[in-house]
Amino acid sequence: MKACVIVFPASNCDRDMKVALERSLGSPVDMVWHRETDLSGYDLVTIPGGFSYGDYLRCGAMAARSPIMAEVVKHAQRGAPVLGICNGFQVLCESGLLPGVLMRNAHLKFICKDVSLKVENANTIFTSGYSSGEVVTYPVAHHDGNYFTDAETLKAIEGNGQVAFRYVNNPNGSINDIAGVLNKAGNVLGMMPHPERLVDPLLGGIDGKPMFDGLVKSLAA
Amino acid sequence: MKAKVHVTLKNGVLDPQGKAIEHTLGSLGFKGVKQARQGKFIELDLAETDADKARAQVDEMCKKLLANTVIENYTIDIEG
Amino acid sequence: MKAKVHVTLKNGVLDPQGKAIEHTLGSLGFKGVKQARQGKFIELDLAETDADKARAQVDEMCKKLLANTVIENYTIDIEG
Amino acid sequence: MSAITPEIVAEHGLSEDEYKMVLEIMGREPNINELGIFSVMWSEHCSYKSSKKWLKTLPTKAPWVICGPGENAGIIDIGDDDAIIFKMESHNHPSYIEPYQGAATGVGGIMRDVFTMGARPIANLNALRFGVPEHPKTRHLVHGVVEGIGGYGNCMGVPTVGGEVEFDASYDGNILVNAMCVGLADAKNIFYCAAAGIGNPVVYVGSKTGRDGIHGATMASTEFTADTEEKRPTVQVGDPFTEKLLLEACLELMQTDAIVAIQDMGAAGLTSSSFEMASSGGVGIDMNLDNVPQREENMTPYEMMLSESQERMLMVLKPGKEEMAKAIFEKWELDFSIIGTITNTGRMRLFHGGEVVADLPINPLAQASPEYDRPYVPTPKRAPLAPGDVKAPADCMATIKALVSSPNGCSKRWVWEQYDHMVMGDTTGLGRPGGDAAMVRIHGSQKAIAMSSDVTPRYVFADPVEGGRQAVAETYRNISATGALPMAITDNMNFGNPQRPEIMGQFVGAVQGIGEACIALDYPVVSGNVSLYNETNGQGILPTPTIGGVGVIQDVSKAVGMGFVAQGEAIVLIGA
Ligand SMILES: Nc1ncnc2c1ncn2[C@@H]1O[C@H](COP(=O)(O)OP(=O)(O)O)[C@@H](O)[C@H]1O
Repeated sequence: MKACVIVFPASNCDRDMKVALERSLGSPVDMVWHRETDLSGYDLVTIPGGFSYGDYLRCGAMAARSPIMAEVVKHAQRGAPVLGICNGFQVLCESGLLPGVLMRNAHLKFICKDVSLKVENANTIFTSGYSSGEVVTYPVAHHDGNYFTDAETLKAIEGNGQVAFRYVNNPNGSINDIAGVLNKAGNVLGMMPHPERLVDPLLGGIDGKPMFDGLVKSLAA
Repeated sequence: MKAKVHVTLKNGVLDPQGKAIEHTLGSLGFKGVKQARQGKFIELDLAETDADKARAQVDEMCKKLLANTVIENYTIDIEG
Repeated sequence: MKAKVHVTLKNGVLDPQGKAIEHTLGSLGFKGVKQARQGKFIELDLAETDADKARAQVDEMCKKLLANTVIENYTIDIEG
Repeated sequence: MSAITPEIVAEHGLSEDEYKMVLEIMGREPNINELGIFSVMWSEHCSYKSSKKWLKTLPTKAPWVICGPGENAGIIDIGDDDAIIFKMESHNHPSYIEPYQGAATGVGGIMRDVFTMGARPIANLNALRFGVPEHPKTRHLVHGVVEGIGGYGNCMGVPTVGGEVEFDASYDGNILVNAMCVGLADAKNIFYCAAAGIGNPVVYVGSKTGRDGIHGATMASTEFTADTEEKRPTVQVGDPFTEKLLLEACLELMQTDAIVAIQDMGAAGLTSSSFEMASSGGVGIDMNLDNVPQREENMTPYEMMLSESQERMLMVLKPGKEEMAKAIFEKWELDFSIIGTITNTGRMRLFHGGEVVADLPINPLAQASPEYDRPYVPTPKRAPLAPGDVKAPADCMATIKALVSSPNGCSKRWVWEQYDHMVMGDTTGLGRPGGDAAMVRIHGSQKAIAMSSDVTPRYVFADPVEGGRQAVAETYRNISATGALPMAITDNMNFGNPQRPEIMGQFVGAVQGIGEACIALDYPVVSGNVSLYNETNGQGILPTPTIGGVGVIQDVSKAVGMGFVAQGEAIVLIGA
């Protein structure tokens, strides 16, 4: 399996993502600069956290319009997996690959801490390392993680099993406590919490590791 | 020409910043603020000299970048 | 009454957001955007019914909270 | 151009004697550009004129010290060709005027000091002091400062892992914002500021220059009227996005052999960076200000030389490397402009519109900056309290509750949860904020560094020598409590007006105490910063020499945290 991490100006969890993926994959993961225009060699495309374009205007808005995103959209339309974490989630929403938007946290403050998450749907290529209903600990670190959609969309994503993760104690005001969301086809996942930050016992836990292990296994199958 | 663009949240969309303003104004002792909503105000300085063309251009810019039309409305004023 | 407040950066103050917008518009193929500046637009819904009093109140709010007068200017419009 | 009147000289903060020195060095009356350059180069901030004499007494050497004070930051060797580059710096006054931007640009500035030497920043710390919580300005200041530090550091993707927050009435009108940055470099690939190579190009990179933070001479230049404030913002706005690009572009260029010397444009921007580079290298520079990337129209040479616009760097390249370097900066979408040439004249010559607008001798100006031996009175020793004078609390539980819920004693979680303290994936679980010292792993290894910033200003106030010692010892204890070996410190001396002998006495005492502790602990000072005149209406702050310590642990899996881990374990008290 071949995976890559897309790098926008001021992405800053790009290395974290690469390290976590390589740990589970056992082979090198490429970094792809946002001006490149070819993703055909990759099975898995990931969009890391950070502050692409300084989070100016709207988080993820400018990154969503860069050349590489047209390729990410094509990749997703082929049914291939795309994972966006934190800023990556914001970029995926802005690009239209995922429903909804991420607004300023309800208490307006940046928040960085471990939170408990409930795995809502373990029947996806991203979450197969967990069981549905399992509660895991992931760190969050964001200013704009307050997920919002209109009522109709919300009903649809809830009905289709598109909610992948839910906060146990909502840290940011997200509607229905949604922490991670899938597209309808289930091959695109965006989430605010950072599984890639908890893949090494030294860093405080390994609850994020099953996500990458599971992903590698599903894609190998 | 100059274009002034207002980008505001659609009705019904939660506005955390507006809520916080309401709240803080209240605690600063300002009574009677029934609602606050925060939007963006973007001023563009354009090379274009024809008002209609400028407006069409800015409309494109709003759709492509300046506003997220899922949650936001925008208005454009063109000035000489 | 309704108050519309525009908060903009003073002229010489660096506007990183405006700069980034300018840049991205350029790379999206919009030529001729000489400058972009981003400010805030705040709409307040007030219980006050007297326009002058409303204006005075909002002016206070701007000084105390809505604008940072070290780097920002503000204007107030009061509507019926 | 108007002749230089005594008023103009005074506006530039130069004393009569200092101006006499200026005339002597120049051999003629300076023009306004030259005067402006003297004024910033000889400011307390750039010249350390009140503190130099005492700072020289600090121990700065050890076998593991690669570079002590004098460069942008200090450097220690932690083995395996890993060098740790770190420094602390204050941004007190700007943060009081505009807390968000003041604190943000403080963080941006200290990070540039570290990456300009070739290090990737891997940890930030911040030591904050505010007035009492009840003071009407405190809430606003705390909110803005914390948000500004987070805003900048989070966007840069550098974890903010530690610091201090303290409240005391002496900071009501004068808060302290001290930011520390720790970076990791390849010990074989470190960059210094000494310019060299006659004919080599001098290159400007980063953001454009605006009229930010230009002081003085408001009357001297006629075009400024009522809208001066509008034109010359006293507060700089930080642009962390651009700084992140600047960091990546600089580190990318540093992987090549193109750079001869590099210096960030901090306080006094283009002036101090160009003079320091030329002076350290013993060369001259011809600079063409027409080539300086400008944000505003019609900027004058005076404005360009004194601007404090952020996110800019100056470097000297090897000949023939310009195109390659330019391509890197263009990839990162940053300005790149050749603005000068190294000469053998020993002079700084500035050109603008085809004319020479300043012509100054470099060494006399940079090295002959005034140095004062300010009068001081040592702080009188106080008699120790008799134990009987301190009453035992009637209710221990109530006292404990009062202590742990007091603003200074309570958990600072509400602060550090607003900072991304885990980004980069090397902050260890035990080394997250909240413990004794922060711990960040050296990427890809088992090694980690431990960091802590400490000072107890009321101790320093009561007894500057003891208080200085204590601050050093506290960082040492915090670092060693994790299992790491403390290696070196940076200091940030925040004091009141040095022209008052009792304040100068506090300074002298604290420096003495810090020096003694460093010698006793084999724990040298490798960098630092001095912030004087921290007072309002004659009321000085508590003397606050913040110490930032760095240590190393070879195997981070052996590090210890401060939490009790199991029931039934013995609790042992050690030490005096
Ligand atoms: N401004 C701050 N930024 C980041 N971390 C902080 C800040 N203030 C305090 N902390 C963290 O909170 C913990 C407790 O701080 P402090 O009370 O100063 O500790 P101690 O007195 O034990 O050295 C430390 O881990 C410290 O790094």
